[in-house]
Amino acid sequence: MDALTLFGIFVLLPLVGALVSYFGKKYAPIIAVIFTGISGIFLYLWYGNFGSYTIDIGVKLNLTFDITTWFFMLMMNTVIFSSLLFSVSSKLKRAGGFATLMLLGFAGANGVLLARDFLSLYLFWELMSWSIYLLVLRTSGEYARRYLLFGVLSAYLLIMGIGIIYYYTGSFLYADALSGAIPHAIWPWILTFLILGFGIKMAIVPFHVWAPYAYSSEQPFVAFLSGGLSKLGAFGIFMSMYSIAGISLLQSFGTFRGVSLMGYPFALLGAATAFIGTILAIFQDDIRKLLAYSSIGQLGYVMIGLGLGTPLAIGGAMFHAFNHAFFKSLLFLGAGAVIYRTGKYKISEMGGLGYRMPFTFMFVLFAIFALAGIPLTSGFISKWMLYEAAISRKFVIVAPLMLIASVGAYLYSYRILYGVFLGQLKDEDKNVKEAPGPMLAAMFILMVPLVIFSIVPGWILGWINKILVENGIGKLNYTTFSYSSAIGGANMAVFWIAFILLLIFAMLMFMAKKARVVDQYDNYLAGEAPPSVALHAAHNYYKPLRDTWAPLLKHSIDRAYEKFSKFFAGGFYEIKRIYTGNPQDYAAYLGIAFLAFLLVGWWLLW
Amino acid sequence: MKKALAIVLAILIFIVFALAFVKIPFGEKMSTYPHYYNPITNQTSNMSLPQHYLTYGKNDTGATNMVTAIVVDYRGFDTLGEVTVLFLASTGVGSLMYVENKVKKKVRRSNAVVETGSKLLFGFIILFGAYIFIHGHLTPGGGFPGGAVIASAFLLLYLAYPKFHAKHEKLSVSESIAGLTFVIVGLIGLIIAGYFLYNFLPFGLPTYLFSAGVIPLIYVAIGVKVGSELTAIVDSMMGVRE
Amino acid sequence: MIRPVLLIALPLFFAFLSPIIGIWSKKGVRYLIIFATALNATLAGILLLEALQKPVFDIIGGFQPPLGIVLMVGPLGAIIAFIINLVAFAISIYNLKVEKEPIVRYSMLYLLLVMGSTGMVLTGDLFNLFVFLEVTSIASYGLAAYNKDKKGYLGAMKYVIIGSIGSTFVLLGIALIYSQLRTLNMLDIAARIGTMDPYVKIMAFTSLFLGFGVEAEMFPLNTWVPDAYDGAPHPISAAFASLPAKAGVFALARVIFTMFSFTNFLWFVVVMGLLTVFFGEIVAYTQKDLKRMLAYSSIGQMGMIIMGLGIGTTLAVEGAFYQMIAHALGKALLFIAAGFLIYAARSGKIEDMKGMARNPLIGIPLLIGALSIMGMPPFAGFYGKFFILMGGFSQGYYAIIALFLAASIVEVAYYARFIKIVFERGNESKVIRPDAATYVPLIILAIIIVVIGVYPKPILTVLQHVGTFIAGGA
Amino acid sequence: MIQYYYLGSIALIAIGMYIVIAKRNLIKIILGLDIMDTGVNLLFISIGYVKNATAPIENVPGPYVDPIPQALVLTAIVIGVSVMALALSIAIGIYKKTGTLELDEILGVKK
Repeated sequence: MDALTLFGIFVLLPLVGALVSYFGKKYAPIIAVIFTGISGIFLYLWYGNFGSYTIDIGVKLNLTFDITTWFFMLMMNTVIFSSLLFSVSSKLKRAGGFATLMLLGFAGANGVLLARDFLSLYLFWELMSWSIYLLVLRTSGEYARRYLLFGVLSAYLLIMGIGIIYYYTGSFLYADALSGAIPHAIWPWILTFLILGFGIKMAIVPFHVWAPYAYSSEQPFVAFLSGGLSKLGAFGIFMSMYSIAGISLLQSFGTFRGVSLMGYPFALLGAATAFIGTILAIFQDDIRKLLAYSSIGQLGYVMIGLGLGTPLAIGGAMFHAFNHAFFKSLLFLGAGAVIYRTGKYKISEMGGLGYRMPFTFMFVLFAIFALAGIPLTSGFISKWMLYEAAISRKFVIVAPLMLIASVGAYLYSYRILYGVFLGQLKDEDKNVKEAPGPMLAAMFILMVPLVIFSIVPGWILGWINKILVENGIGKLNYTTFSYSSAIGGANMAVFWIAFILLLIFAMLMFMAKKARVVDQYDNYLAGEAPPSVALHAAHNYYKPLRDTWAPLLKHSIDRAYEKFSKFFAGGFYEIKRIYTGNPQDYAAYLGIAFLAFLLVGWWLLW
Repeated sequence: MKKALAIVLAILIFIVFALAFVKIPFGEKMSTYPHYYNPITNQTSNMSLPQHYLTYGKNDTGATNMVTAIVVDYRGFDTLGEVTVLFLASTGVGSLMYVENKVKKKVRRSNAVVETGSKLLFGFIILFGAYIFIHGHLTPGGGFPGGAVIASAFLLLYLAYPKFHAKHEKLSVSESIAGLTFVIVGLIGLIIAGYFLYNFLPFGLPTYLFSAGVIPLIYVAIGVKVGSELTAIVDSMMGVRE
Repeated sequence: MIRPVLLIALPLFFAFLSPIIGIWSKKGVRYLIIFATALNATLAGILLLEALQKPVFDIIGGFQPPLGIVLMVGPLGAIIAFIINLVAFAISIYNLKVEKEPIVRYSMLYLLLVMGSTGMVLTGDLFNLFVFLEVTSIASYGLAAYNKDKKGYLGAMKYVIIGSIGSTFVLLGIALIYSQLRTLNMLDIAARIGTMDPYVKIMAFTSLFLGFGVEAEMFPLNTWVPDAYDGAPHPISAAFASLPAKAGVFALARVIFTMFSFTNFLWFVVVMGLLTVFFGEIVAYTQKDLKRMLAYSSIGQMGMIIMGLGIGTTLAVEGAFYQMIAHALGKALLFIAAGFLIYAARSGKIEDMKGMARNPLIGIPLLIGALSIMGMPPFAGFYGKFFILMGGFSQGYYAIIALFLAASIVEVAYYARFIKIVFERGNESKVIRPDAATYVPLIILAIIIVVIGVYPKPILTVLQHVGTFIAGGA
Repeated sequence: MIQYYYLGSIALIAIGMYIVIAKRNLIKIILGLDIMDTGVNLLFISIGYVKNATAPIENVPGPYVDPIPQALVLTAIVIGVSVMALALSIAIGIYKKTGTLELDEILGVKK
């Protein structure tokens, strides 16, 4: 394999695919699926075929294909493949444009993962960023604008970090950053800029306000955005902290209970993100918004793991990122299937769809288990690793926040489960059909890893271990079915055996007592017509909880940003008055500029 | 307020300029001028640029009037630009003063003395203008003053005969032909000698009318061009009369 | 083998020819202009290939410099000339949409505007530069007022006043230099600039810098920009942003690098560039009128270029030149698209253009142009911006770059607002399809933007010569 | 030695600047621009002056003054004339549209 092949398959091929599928019109999603499938096949074939290469397109792009890249590419490729597969039957308007932009985003994401110099990182980062912008623009210009402002802020924070490194080293290579040219005291600045820059893509607090809007766009795209692209933030933070800076440098800034003081604040930020995201998710009635806030919260966990920086924590973060890629895109696709069939977004307006869309229900159920971290799914293992990482170092703020967030995750997962799929079927949804085949196939593809890696977490822990070892962080103690840590660990084999036993027991119980299915109109209200709002409990769900939180929910970060921007825009109108429209004033400016320039020049000379 | 600012600004500008120009000697001998340097051959000459023109100008161009030699030959390209600028001005004024729906204005006839006098003078002024630009390489003057004099003859007609109207098409054709002459002369130089605006005709004897190669040719073209352009500007600004 | 002088002589020839042709056929003149600009662009392309081997000196009239005028075409000058002529070609197709009479004069003025801008880039003589500056600005004055409405006249008037003061300053700078060095050739001046009295030298620099700063839209000399752009016919707004502005900033680069080699003074240029960016972007945010917004955005972009020049490292100047190319292409595209949007919405206000860009023939080029201006890869604008930023960092201008980035966010904000409105749904019935004279130039420009953004190697190969340019070469 | 010629031409430039900034009439502003231009032209000529020298026409015996500034000023004058012509025709256009040449009124109407 040479540089051009690598670059060609993972970057140029999607770009070509983007061009081709634009003209594919109706068949664009199918073409795009084929293109992502090809790069997926190569990704599978080239495992272990690692190396670094340089591409010269006028500027030199340093690309490296290694286990970290491969691991993240795996998520990216699976998620986009199934998202595009889903979109085959979702009858999008202007499907050509959709497929094109998805593939552009995919190319950008692959580029970011391959990049080992800041120029190509920034190049692909921006490519990915504006593809998302245009994809959001398909739904709403206003949402897109909100996204773009934060996307650009993220890029500019990266630029600041990159620029400081460039000032000291004069090189864009990751590898040169540690050459010792950068003074020790400068590193915290660089890392802060880089981590915040990448963190915006992960929607960490307080830069999360774009996410609920962007995540309200077309579901196949949002699945890719939440499942795939947001992981680039995690990748970037991992790279900047543990590959560019390196763990020993981080440790040299002092430690707090064995955790670098450079990383700990970000772990706190992650905990805050997890907490705020989860709390806000609980109160959402719009399923897209709920999943969006949930996504924010879950990525907070990843941030915690990356911030804590112990092998267990990073391993947990990686594993959780991996899981999140699958279950969150599965959830978005599931929601997409429901929205596609019913045309409704509000949870309170749905209900009982589990009877009409049993397969979708089953897939979503798995995703929800994984999301909530219920044992038997891989989501449980990754969360467990993160808890252990926090608890083992006695972090009294991070660990409780995580636990609260985890409880919150149960609450909102249950809201989806109950509000959408259980409960009573609405009249208008009587004729809803099961989602079309490609959609089910897409969801199935995403569900498989969740199940497999819950049985044999060792496989994925093997890859993660390789990543950790390669970057000199440490290593995990794991076997095929379990992992162990200083304070415990988890053995999935035990869990599965217990589960199967329980399942058999439950089956027996179920068979022992005959259950009767109650029809909606098999009424227990004694002939009174029930008010429609009272019929379905998903209406005003968690009202007591919301009332409790009301004083806090009043303070919205969203509104703070709005005030901030209003304040600045007002200032802009003041500045505008310089351009008076009177040519004589302009002539006076010219004279004044001349004098000022001259005097500065003479003063410098003097 | 604005006036005060303007006065202060003007005074300050005066002061800073005065401060700079104190450093610049006035009326110095040419021998004190710095010597020029040829950036292509990387050689520093043993004389200053004006000295070179004054010493070798006659041989280089065949013109007696050194200003003309510089304007038309040494820096002929500037002059081409200059002609273009004037052409642009006439075109620009023409396009700005263009009226689609021509509203004709009432005008008054001027008296007989003015009419006869200007008729009488017209030919002489034209002749004088032609004299100026034809002898541009020998005496002070040249295409621009000559053209301006010719335009003034037309201006006189405009004043004397309010109904007088020079045909725009004719003016622009003469403008164009004169301009084309200039460019074509330049291109012929490029073809013959490899230098745009090369003086390819024989220089002849200095101080004679037929000397200095293409300079008189170009000056005639410039004279015609400037004359017709200025006339066109005047005509455009006058608007449509009846 | 192409002589650079042909790039100036041939347009002049065609311009002088067009009144004669115009007597028979007005349409013929329009196509003649397209032909002339296409020919010029081709010649400039060939010239670029030649200049890459070694700088081309075209001695005019057969007199060695500094006796005569010399055209000095290095790789950088050649590529700017090429881009100017290429954009001019694209805009000349859009010129077919201009219907106001007298169209023959309009075409001549346009061609001479192109010629003047090209001349400013090619010339190696300071006074000749002034002459071409004047050719450019007088053509611009005439074209700015061409619509013959009040807006056009006022814009042109402002342009005339500021522009004339600017050219007076240029002339003054030339006088100061001439008084001390007795020469007008740039390289001759450069070789002997050290012998000038330092006070006079700074004064000459200031005069030239401000004089060319008017064309280069530097703050606070850019005040004419919004009014002139707003009042001019649409193709001319596009041309203003890409031709005279680029020529002006190239002249500025000539002043900074070729003639004066100040090192301790350059930070002030950076500050001026920053102020230009800052005021341009912030005031653009407040605009409700599309063409005015683009005009102020143009100011911001030019400020970025000036900043790049002021930073003065190889990387930053390379970025500045890349940005010049990208901005010439991108802003021309946006102005052409703006012309279409205004035509379609029958109003210049952005809020009236709801959904007007939903036709892909206009929408996709528009997006490409806007993203390129915002500095997104893989479009042309990316490399310029990135290199300027990195150049700034390498000189330690942290605070300046941070402020610049803040201004860039403002830029993104108003472009996003604009895109949001023109792509909004719900006005489908009024969306019209652009005709060929509109979409052909748009597509030409968009393709070039994408190609040099995806594969910047050709441009960067040319720009590698920036080192010699900074050191004072051609 | 005090260079009166320089000072005179600089004064013209300053006066022109003052007129452009302070006077309210468009025609006056245009004239102000022309005065500035004239000032620079005079400055150019005085730079080329050589004491006790004559015009550089070679049928008169020398010494001659520097011929270059004269050639340049010739160009500069023509350019100045062209700018004036265009500025005046724009002023005519403004007058046609607004019926006034007072800048305040023109801009006042605009708002």
